[in-house]
Amino acid sequence: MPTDYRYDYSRRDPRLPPPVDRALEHAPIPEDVRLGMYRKLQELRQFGKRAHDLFLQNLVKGTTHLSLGMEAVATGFGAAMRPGDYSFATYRGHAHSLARGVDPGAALAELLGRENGVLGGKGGSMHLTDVAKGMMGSYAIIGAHLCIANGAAWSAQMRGTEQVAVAFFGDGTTNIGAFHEALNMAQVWKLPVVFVCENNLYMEYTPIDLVTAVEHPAAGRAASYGMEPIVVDGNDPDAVYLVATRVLERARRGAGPSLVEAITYRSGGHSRADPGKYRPAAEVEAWAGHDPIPLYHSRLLAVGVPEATLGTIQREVAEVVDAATEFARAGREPGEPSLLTEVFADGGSRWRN
Amino acid sequence: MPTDYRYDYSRRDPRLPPPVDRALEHAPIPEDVRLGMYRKLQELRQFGKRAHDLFLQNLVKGTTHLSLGMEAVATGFGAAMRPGDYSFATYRGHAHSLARGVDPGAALAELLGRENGVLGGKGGSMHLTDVAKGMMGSYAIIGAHLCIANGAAWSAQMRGTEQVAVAFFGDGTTNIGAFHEALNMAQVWKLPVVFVCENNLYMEYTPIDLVTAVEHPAAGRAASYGMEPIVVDGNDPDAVYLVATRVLERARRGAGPSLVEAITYRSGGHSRADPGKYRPAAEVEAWAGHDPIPLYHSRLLAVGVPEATLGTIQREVAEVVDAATEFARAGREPGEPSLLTEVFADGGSRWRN
Amino acid sequence: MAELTYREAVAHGIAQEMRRDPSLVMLGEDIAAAGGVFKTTVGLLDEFGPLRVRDTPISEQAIIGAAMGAAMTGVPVIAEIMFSDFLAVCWDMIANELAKSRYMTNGQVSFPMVIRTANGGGARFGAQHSQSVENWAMMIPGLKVVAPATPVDVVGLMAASIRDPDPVVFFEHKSLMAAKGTVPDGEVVDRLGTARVVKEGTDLTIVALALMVPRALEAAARLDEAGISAEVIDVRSLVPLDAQTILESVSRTGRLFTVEENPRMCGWGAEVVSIVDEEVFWDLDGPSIRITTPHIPLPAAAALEDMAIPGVNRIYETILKSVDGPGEAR
Amino acid sequence: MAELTYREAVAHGIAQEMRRDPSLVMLGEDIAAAGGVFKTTVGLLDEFGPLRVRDTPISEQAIIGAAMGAAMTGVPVIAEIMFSDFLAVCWDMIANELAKSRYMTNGQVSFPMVIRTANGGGARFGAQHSQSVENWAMMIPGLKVVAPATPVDVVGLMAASIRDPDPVVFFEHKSLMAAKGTVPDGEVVDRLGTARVVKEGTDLTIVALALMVPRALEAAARLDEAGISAEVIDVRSLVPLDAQTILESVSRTGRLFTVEENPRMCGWGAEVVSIVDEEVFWDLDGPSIRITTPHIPLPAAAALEDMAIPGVNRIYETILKSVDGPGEAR
Ligand SMILES: Cc1ncc(C[n+]2csc(CCOP(=O)(O)OP(=O)(O)O)c2C)c(N)n1
Ligand SMILES: Cc1ncc(C[n+]2csc(CCOP(=O)(O)OP(=O)(O)O)c2C)c(N)n1
Ligand SMILES: [Mg+2]
Ligand SMILES: [Mg+2]
Repeated sequence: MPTDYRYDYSRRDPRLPPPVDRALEHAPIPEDVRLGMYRKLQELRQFGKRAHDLFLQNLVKGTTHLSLGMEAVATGFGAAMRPGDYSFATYRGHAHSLARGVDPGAALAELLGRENGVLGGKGGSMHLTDVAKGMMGSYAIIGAHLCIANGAAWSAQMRGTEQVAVAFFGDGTTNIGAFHEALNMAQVWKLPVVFVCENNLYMEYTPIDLVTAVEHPAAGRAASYGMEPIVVDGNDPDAVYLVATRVLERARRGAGPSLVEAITYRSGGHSRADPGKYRPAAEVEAWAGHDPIPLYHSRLLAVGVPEATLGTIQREVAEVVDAATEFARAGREPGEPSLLTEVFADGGSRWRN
Repeated sequence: MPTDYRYDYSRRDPRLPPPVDRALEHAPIPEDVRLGMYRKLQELRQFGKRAHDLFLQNLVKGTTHLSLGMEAVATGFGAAMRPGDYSFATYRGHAHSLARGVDPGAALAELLGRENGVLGGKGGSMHLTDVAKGMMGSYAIIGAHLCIANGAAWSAQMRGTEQVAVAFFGDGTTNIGAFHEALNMAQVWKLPVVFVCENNLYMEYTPIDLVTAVEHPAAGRAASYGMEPIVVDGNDPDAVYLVATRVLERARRGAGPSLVEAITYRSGGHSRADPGKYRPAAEVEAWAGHDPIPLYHSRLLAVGVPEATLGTIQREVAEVVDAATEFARAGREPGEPSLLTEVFADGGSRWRN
Repeated sequence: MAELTYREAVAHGIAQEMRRDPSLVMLGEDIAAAGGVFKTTVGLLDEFGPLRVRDTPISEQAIIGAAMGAAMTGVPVIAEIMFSDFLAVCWDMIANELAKSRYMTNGQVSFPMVIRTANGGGARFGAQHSQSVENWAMMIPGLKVVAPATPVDVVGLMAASIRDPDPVVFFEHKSLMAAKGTVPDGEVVDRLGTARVVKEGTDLTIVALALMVPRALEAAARLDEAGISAEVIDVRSLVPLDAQTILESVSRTGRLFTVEENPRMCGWGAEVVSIVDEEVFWDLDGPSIRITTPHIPLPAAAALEDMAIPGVNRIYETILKSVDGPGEAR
Repeated sequence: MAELTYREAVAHGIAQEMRRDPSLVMLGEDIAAAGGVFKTTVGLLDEFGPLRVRDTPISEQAIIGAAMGAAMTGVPVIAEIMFSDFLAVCWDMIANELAKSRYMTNGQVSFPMVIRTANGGGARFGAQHSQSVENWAMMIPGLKVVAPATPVDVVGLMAASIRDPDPVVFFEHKSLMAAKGTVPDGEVVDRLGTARVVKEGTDLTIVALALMVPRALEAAARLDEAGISAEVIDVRSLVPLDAQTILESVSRTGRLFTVEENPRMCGWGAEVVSIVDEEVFWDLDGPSIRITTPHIPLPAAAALEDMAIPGVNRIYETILKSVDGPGEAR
């Protein structure tokens, strides 16, 4: 039986990006916030590219999942969140970590499996965590962290702190059971939690629409949980920032959870050295034309930021990422002692006397 | 801290049954089908009461979950299904088993843990199964069987047999992850499967509305799976039969899955000797006035069936249930040999040489 | 001193700790208004109110996730999973997330939480509501595992589990719910990782857990009559494991028998045998014997279930045969 | 005779069976168009088409359920769970439904299905993508459990698993994917429940599984040089377990060493030790020793992961020390 052409996913009709919303030029976003977002975008992009290079140099072992092309979601939310808020991410968690202020050097060192990594090398690329920064963890098995984010939100609710928990996840994650359980409980308990689906159109190598009963994997399910269906251009930092501000405020004042679907696209592969060939060339190309960095660059020029300011930011970030790389490469391999630490809260791993 | 009155669930506002739909008197349902449904209703009711008596006599050990008051759902679907169709039920599976023609004696013997039980005593009250009758099992852990029903439907689709799989489950089951996974996959694969939620307003001892984000635990989620929201009076056999006929036909012709929410009520407790005291008295009373048996009795009289015909059916069923009881009580306790059989397909349980 | 049932001891132990620590909360299906399907949480809603004792939807993954997220942000939690069989429904949350997150984050997160669950057979509930799954938890690094056999141990080990900064899976045995015992007045706090010699003996050591403890004791009494002096150890806590108490006893008696309710393969007793074998082999006077449920799902019928789970007779006969057996003669 | 990698052997074995049985189907995440994330199913979509080789949503419970429902209605199925760690996400389906339904229904339903999954460490994926969880499956009555170490065993045991009328959990080791070996032309069909003596020896017996087999062999070669003759057994199938081959070997050599990739507690090796202890105790010349990953989650960093998982050196040193040790002197 010859394979139906539809199973060569690269030959399907391309799914195109939305047009840039020019009206956002007039959005009420202070310039310092915008410049901060531009800096963050640059940091996430340059960090991601560096991680990719180091992977190709075989310095990042195992696997790594980059957010190249998807940086605006982490950026917009990162800018809207408060320091005490909680972030929960997937294996694709570098951008979300940096967006909360995790040190790029410690993050890169973790990818390299070094002792000076943010997890001492024990967690690796898929598990970046920095509790001091509100980055409560990157979880590599689909679904669980939505439930855990609920718990952090429940705790904030009980402690009356106005903290909000935000869980980031992919389109593919909307089809796992834990998604359903988490969203229902969040609404029933009116938890201060925001669920952010980064819909990059692919669940690994499979187009999301081929495995999902509705067009919008997240927004199309919002009504099941008494939530508003929210779809946003995930490549536009301003658009994301505005939505983030709104849903965070809602959560903070006790009005309950929200579900946001941010449409975006990976410019690279799913992980490691995946060339992403299962995607139509026209699609990859169209989304390259909707990349958040040139998009936001133009936006800032349009609202009057001088080109030179942006150039300076780019160069400053480049220095930061170079320094981070130095820091990471200079780290030692973790040694025997740390192997058996931190299984239990006494610091060790003793399971018997 | 004194407990909020809302946590004495028996003091909440009662949730009332829908009015009887008198128009259904004119539904195009042949009289023999109606008389068959009346007989089945009687069988399910009398069987349920007998099981309850035997439980109180300590002859049914462990636990048992009855469908008293809820018989019209199993009856309506049972009448609409074809012999080759597949049924999948929960621990509350007696009615669904009998509705597919499982022998009441073998079912009762199983409840009594006897060798002549339909499972030889190995499964017990929560696991009634009779593959020869299309009763593909009763599953006691919430959620799983919706996924398994998909598989039977997938198999029918591949084999091109026009069989349909029907999964029955409670309102509480709509909040578990497997529900979500099953419904999504069913729609994506256009499986000939029907999901039937028996919404009896309670998840065990907790009112379903207190733990569910939407008013209709099933129908309120249908849109998430590209399905039509269907709510039916689950205490009216004709209403259930009509809906069942429609969704089964839809599945059979390849148009895909459906989700039906049948509103009903347990007249008794959740399991064992639960008196169901967590429910408002007015609610219990109102639903007693909407019991499927008097409802259908009146319906049949209204459409011209003589009282005597119904009386005869009742008595015939009473004899069947008495004979079933005799059969069950006469069964022997299963013996040592059967303990170690049927773990594996060779009939035994050897896990080593 | 009060005489409590095992079931009452659960609520008693929880109440003691909720009074002590006002931040301690609990959640689970039907635990609040209904007091739990095993009536182990009766009275807690009334005393501590609906914000600290919460009914949940049937969403075990969400339950464990809520507990984890709260615990890692400073709120200690008791989560109930109604039957231990249902741990399977949220096994990813427990085995992959809860157990591993501290290690993966190099100690950045802590989970002061207890997962309580009704475990074990004897209630004629059939294969999906009767399992003894202590080994499921024991095999996952990062979890602590407790299974008390008496009311006083329920209270003391519950307190210890709640005060422990690590996640503890706390197995309450369904067939012990009605068992009675005295519990001292005032605060009762025990220690995890301590086994108890519940009967001293010199000829052989029986290691048992939960429901198997009273059965082992009864078998030991009959062995006494037969002139065989059996020591009986109640393991109480599988992780941390009090290996010293077991090793010391077996070194002295020279023989080990485990009594396990779980189906045989990879039960906790296998681990105990392998530790004993590795560490005190030269003190052994004969093979270590495991008395377990056969490697089958549990049947529902009373007659069958009673044959499956180790009973006093089987324990007694197995031991008697083994110490009289041809091995010894050699 | 063809030289195949372990990874190619998977597709080769499946293709052999899909050609034989036109009703056999498979499903899983990214198995069709992408050929699997480990490239173990490359070419199957092209040969057998999208109706027999299906990509699924990320819905592991629905995947196992679909396989179960199809299998019980006469369609044999191969289901892939991408990483064995994810078995936890659908553990209820596997441990409570799939494994128990035949028994509970007294044999009314059969599940001719295979759950394939990538297992084990060494790939620096960290704690949630690296576990060796053969014991998770072994401890559940009703499941069969297979873990091949070589390409030819992948093909032969895959065929045997597919033809077996019971559910088989088939563990494919991530760190063996690139290993090469010859596979005979024509149909290759092996038998479940047969271990293989991969190296004969007289002084002691090493029992190993999957990735631990080549390491045990290498350690045994070094022991040979040190004048110690080790027999190495590749268990291949944990359920059914070829206890005879193990017992016969240990009876002959007098010493047992298990090499397990799993964290220590309740590993398959504990079960093997307990069987050996119970049945051939009097033939033992010293303690049985288990060489395992410590009881910790697996770390991601290469340096740490290599310390955690038993390597040739650790196997060699442990055995050397143990056979020279004070015990022997006694
Ligand atoms: C429960 C589970 N199943 C499968 C996987 C393997 N897996 C890792 S990433 C991925 C695709 C996820 O897609 P999506 O949620 O869209 O996130 P994206 O990678 O696109 O950001 C899959 C299937 C997993 N990690 N967890
Ligand atoms: C996964 C799981 N969690 C909890 C239970 C315990 N339990 C048995 S019945 C029940 C309530 C089910 O409510 P619903 O789905 O409405 O069905 P009903 O009993 O009302 O028919 C619960 C919580 C279970 N069997 N499985
Ligand atoms: Mg995606
Ligand atoms: Mg209900």
